[in-house]
Amino acid sequence: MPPPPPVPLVAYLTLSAILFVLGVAGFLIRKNLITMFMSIELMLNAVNLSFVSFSYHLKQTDGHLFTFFVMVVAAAEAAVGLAIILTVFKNRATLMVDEVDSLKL
Amino acid sequence: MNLLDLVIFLPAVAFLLLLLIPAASSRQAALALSIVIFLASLGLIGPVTANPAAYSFENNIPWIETPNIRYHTGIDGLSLWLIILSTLLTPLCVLISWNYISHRVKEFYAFLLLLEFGVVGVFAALDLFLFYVFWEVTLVPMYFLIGIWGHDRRIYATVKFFLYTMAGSVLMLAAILYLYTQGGTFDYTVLTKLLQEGRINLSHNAEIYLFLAFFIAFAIKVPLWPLHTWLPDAHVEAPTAGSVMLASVMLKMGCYGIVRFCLPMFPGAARELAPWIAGFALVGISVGALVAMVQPNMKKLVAYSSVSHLGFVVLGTFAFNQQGLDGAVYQMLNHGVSTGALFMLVGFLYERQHSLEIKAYGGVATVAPKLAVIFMITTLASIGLPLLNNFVGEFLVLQGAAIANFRWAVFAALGVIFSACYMLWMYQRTFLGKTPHDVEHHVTDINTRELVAVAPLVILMVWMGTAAGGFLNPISAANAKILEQSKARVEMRAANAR
Amino acid sequence: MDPILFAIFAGIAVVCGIVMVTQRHPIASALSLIGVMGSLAVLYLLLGAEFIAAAQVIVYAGAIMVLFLFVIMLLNAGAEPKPLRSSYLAGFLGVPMVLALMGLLGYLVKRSFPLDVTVRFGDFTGGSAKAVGDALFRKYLLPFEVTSVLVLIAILGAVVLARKEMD
Amino acid sequence: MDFLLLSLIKTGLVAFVFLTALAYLQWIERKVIAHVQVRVGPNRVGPHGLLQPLTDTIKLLTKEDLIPAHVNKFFYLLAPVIGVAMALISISVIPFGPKITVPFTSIETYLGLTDLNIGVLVPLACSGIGVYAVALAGWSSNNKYALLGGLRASAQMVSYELPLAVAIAAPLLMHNSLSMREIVESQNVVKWGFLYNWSIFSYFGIPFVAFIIFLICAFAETNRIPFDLPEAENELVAGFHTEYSSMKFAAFFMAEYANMTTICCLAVILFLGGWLPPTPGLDWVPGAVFFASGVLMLYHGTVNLARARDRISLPLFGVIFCGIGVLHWIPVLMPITTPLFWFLSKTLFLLFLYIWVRATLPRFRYDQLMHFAWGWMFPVSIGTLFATGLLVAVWK
Amino acid sequence: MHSLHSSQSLWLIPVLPLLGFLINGLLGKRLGKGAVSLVAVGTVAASFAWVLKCISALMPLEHSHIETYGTWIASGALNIPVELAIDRLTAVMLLVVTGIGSLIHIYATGYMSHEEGYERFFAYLNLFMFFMLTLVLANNYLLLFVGWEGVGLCSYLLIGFYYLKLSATNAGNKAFIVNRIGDFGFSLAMFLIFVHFGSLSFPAVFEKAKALSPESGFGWLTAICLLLLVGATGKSAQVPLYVWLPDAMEGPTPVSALIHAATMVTAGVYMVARSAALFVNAPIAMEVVAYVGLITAVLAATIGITQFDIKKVFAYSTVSQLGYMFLALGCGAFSAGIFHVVTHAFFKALLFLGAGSVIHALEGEQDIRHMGGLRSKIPVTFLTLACAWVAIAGVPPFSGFHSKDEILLAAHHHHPWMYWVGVITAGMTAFYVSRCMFMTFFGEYRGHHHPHESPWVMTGPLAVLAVLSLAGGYTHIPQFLEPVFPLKGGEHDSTLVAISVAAGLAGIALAWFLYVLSPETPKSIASALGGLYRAVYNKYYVDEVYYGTIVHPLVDGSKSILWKGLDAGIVDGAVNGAGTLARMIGGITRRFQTGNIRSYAAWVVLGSLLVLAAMTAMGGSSL
Repeated sequence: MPPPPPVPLVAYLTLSAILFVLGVAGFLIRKNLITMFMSIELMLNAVNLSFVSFSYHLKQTDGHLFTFFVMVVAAAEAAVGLAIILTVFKNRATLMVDEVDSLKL
Repeated sequence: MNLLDLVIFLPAVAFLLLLLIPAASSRQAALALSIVIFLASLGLIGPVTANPAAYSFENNIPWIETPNIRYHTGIDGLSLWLIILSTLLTPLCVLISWNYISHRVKEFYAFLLLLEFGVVGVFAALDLFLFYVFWEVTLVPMYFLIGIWGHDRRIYATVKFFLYTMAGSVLMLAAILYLYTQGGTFDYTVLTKLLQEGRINLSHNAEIYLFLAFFIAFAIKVPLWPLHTWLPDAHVEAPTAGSVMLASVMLKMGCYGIVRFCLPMFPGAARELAPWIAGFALVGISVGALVAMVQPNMKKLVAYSSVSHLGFVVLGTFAFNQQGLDGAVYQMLNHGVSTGALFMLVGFLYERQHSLEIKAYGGVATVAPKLAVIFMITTLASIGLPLLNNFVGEFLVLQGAAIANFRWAVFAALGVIFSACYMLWMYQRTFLGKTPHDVEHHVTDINTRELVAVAPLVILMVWMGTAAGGFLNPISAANAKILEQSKARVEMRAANAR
Repeated sequence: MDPILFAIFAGIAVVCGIVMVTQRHPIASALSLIGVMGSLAVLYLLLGAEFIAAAQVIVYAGAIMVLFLFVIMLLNAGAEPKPLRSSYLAGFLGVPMVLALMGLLGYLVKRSFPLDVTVRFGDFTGGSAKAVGDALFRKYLLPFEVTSVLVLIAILGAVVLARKEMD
Repeated sequence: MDFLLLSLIKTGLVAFVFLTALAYLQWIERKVIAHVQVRVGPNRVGPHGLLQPLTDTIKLLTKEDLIPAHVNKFFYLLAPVIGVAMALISISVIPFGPKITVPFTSIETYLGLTDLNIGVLVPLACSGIGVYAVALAGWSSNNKYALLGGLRASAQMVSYELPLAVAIAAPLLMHNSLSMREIVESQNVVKWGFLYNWSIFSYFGIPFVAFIIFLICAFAETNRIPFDLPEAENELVAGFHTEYSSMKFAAFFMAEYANMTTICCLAVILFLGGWLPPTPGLDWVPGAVFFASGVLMLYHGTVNLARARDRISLPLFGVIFCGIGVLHWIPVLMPITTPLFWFLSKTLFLLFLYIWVRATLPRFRYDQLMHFAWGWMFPVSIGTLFATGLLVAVWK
Repeated sequence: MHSLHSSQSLWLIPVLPLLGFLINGLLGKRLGKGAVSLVAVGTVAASFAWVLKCISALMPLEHSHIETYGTWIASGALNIPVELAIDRLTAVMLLVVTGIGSLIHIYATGYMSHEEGYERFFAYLNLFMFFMLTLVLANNYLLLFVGWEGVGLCSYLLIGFYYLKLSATNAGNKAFIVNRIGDFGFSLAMFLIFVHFGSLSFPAVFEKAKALSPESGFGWLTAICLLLLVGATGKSAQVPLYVWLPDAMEGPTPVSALIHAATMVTAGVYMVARSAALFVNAPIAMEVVAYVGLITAVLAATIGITQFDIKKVFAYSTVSQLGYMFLALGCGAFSAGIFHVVTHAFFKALLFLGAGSVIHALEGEQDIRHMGGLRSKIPVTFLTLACAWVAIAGVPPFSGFHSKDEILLAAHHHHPWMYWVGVITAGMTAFYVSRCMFMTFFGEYRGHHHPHESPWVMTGPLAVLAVLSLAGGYTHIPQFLEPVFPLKGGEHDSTLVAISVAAGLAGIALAWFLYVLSPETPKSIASALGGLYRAVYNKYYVDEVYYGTIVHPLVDGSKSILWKGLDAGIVDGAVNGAGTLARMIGGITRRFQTGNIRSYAAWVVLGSLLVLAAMTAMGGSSL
């Protein structure tokens, strides 16, 4: 059995682009704050994939580090962001972003 | 780490300490800390006066690698007294706020010390970026000092103060960055050298614009007429200590900046624009004094008098001679001492009667003789009576102006007449005459704490008025260098032009 | 092996991504996102990023998404209601915009790399925990410390916000 | 031999042994608790109830697969799958022994399915994903007890995962690797002439603190008593798996025991020297233990018979055990059997500890539980990590 | 000009009173009246003694004796040492200031004995002595200016001594501010001096000035001199800045005697005389000085005739006499001017102190219409006042005759018409002083107090001053001052002397006729003159004109135009306008900020799309 042709780097990057655009689309389409938040995470993941691919391509570890930092920051962001979402929900009893359009109650 | 760094960073440390300790003891702690800082700063005097034209306590280490920002500090005769004045006034401000500030006490003193940190840094910074950082640092505590502990219209006043100053400092930042693109460094000493040796070759217009960018930032802070309208509002709304720090120290930052940066770096533009600037200064002197004459509010009156007095500083600076510049710098200190004292005294009155309107007073001398005497001395200092501090400065400024252009001296001297009018009228209406019942009921004589707070300034008024040499000689030496630098540059450009 | 694994997990990732975006229920979205993350972890392994792959699973899937799930459950968030009227913005601007973005990104990626730049499993060994750790604690020490401070702040922020929420 | 084939064989072997062991773990648990409580325990099916696990399995497999009407079907079904999958995946990175040559062949292989250089992270990752099983089960059941149980479980697992991970970091620091095999190899040093350098024996016993933390967190991580709040019967019926029955319930059940086992293996590898014996020169011990127990059974089955029905089983087992003991003494097999013996015995001891604790300790209150995690475990684990790091830095 | 003599510690002369000021000012309240008076009088007397000692030690004092005590201000070429100098001019002034000062201090201990703020009064008075002595001793313009401003300050403080009275504090402010206007001129003159001479030191400046030839037109030297004159008119109450002096009578009477008659107001004369070297080379300025003096003399004399307040009469008299001195200076007779300073100090101090004694006797009554017939009731006061009367009226051989005579001769020498105007003024002077004397001491007593003679501490100084007033003409001041001001070779014309004496006697006679013989006549004359009389009585409405043309426009203009209009309206309006503009722009752009996150996101996506498109189009981003 001949080995199948190797995967081009472009494939990884295209996958990354697709996921990113999906994230963007999710952010635009969804109305639920949490889902929108998750869309952001999806975008971050897509970017991470790019980082790792480039890291592979350039044979440098640095891309991994960036990914790592993105993860840590995403964790921090999730902690604060979700706390904010909790507070928002507490105050307005809704998660629909269209109803949360003013800073004052 | 030398003594200067200690003096710069002790306030910052004190600021953090104050945030940590309980509010109940923050007054005592702030007082103790600020006195320690003051005592430490006294150690600066010896080495600097020994060699006032060069920078003492110089410290030059990289702060940020790219862009090349350095922690470059150092003081010469020009900045020495301004730093001492700042460190002296801080404990005094702590004292005068002892009972005046009753809510958020801890934060108040913390901000006061943060302000001291910024101010001392401004006077010590020799790196333009560092200077800018400190310059902005001062803005924050003052914003809160006025915004939190001010009077009724404090929000309007703070916003106005903040926006005005920001507008100027942004211009300055742009100019600093432009200089960086030209010289590859933010270091003031290096930049000056490069400019002098013509290694940074600014076109005529570029120099004018750069000068204006710096100058407008400083002129707003001075404040030079017609950029002064934030000052009366800020003063009227600020708490006493805020007013004192604002008038005595923060305004000096502008004047200092002009002398330190505008003159040596852009001497050509400075000379070219000097007639205009002197014109504004003269208008400021007269208009400030005349407007002060008709103010019904004491603090506003003193604020406008500041506009007038600081006009002298600018005028002296742009006379481009030794006397004018010496007088200008000396006048900065004088204004710090005497106007600071005036604000303190007005604050004392306010604490008693809870009004800043002159109308609300009268005959205070009868019920508060000591206060009246001190107020009188301060008034006299403010109107430039010989043997008190302001006279020396005013005399030198006017002399310098007369050498530069006799007409300037004529108009400026008119301001001296008006200053007597408004100060004496205020004194008369406040302290003299029969004592109304409510004044008699509310106003008591100055107490020991207040006396301790204001006495150093009164002593300084007499000291600086009589033994001017000790203060003036270091300034004079530093100024001589600045003048020489700027003169050399102008001559070189002229030679190049030929 | 590589192309097959890639095809499988890329497929999973895309499908999960689409599901995540299209599902109305947040739990479904969250689960799909976990699917994306899991398959990405495998792709990371293929790219020689072992440590990142593990971290992806532990941190993203194991911690962050749990938090999401937890919040969704706590708030008992239901499915999004169907929009009463469809947004013009979404219709006339959103869809073309997203498509254009996709097209542009794809084009740029294509233009930047020729197809013969390929990925072979095992060609790159710089993704081990040791290599990453070395870089993290030598070259990227300062960012690491800064990030740790950031995380500390985030924790404090979350605690403060949550406390406010309690009273 | 082909790598793939070898892997398949090993996987099959491990899966069989592991799943069986899981089933019998349940039996052991019931038996031990029974004896602790001075009961007899299961003893109807087979001798000493040895066939009880088999019957239980058959019963669960054949039971009607009931899906309540009000559940969210997809997630309801997905949850146990995730749970059991994650529980089983972890075992793949656990090494049971050193590199061996398969007897009578020239095939060299490791005892253990695979070795990753991030091996330690895999069980962590799996337990992280395992949370979803609990959470989803609780949520998709659409039952308030289930939801509460799921929430409790996920919060608890997330909370205890933190000190657990930090506690793991201590031995990782000491051994400077994430690969389990390397960790065990690095413990393969004889100290003071008589002691293998197990992690818990080094650095003034500070790793022992980490070990204790690890154990406690492991209890919480697997929702075992005294941390079994998510399934506290008197509060929440059966917690997140209230609505589950038949095979789906069995899956959760299996996941729990698989997790227990894995985590015990992990503890053994990280802290207790893996397959290493306590001191050198104990190679005769495994055989002796088995042989002695075989002899003891024979004695009880023949000479000193306690119960009539043991007449057949005890001698039978006695013979088998003696046989196993003899196997351990066969030199060709010794490189395989001895490490396996030490590894399994240590693991079994820890599992026994689990059961012992379950039989002894009462349950926490939920707020105490969380406070214990964040207020005690977390700081102590961080402190331990610091201390270890400091010591490592000073020593190396 | 190196001194041949060793240091005389000249600094003690001003510092002794300063010591008194410090002791009384800081500790006065605790000391008690006795100690306060002891300190106050003692320090001034000690200063007087020290002056005598110095002068006797330095005689014949042909050259100026200079002592330097370090540098006060140094800035580039500008170097202001603390330098005191004494020459014959200074010596005369010192003797007058400390001598009369001592007498008045003694007098004041009696006069002020029942007043509130006793220690404050003496502290101020001592401070005044300090500044006055500094002024006289200064060896450069700036130090002179220190004294100049200082005496102005003390004058302000002492005029406003009764600070509960609005009129007193107003008068104080007026004095200070009007003086400030004068100082404005003086300081500008100083600046010009430095610009052109490069120094402010008297010897250096005069040395260079002497080398100059007289200016033919209006040059910078003339400008300097005129500016100095502006200063002098302020301090010495000359036209047009004399308006503060009559109001200054709100102060206690010893103050009027010391400051506003004998010493401070003559500072202008001293300063002009001191700057003689400059003035002689600026003929136009000299001319102006003479005119100013003459106009002041006449104007003040006419006003003096109509006043009824005894102190106001003497105040206008002072203004008028100061005018005489300026006339002398303007005519180049500097020594005559100084001579008149001395004699005027004697008799005017005496007049004021006598008036004070009268007021003291009448418990504060100052209106001469409510006096009369006091001759017998307070005889010592009357007798001593009479000495001053004959002295000021120019009756030979008393002091006023001698000095006035010198001045008139010089005026005749300069411009004969000036002499005639001077003579008329002399007549008027004799008239109004006599009027005052007659209304006070002759006729019937018209008041309702019970006059009583003053204590000896008050009458004693009166007696000493009386002797001086009578004999002061024989001090030969002009001859004494010859090393400083060379005597002018004007021949002594006895006709001119006779005319002036006759004028004086005529004035006395007219007053005797009008106020003793037919007391009803003045009223009819006044009503006959009508508007002119009212104008003179109201001081030619000068105050009103000043207020109307300068003060009110300035204040109102400041308020309505500069403050409300320029400052609050235009400048601040521009600032607030900028704010409003920003707000408006914000109001428009705010519409993009719907608060809906998804719309923001759409904008972000659109933006990044554009950036990407641009990148693509520019062919960048290849890795």
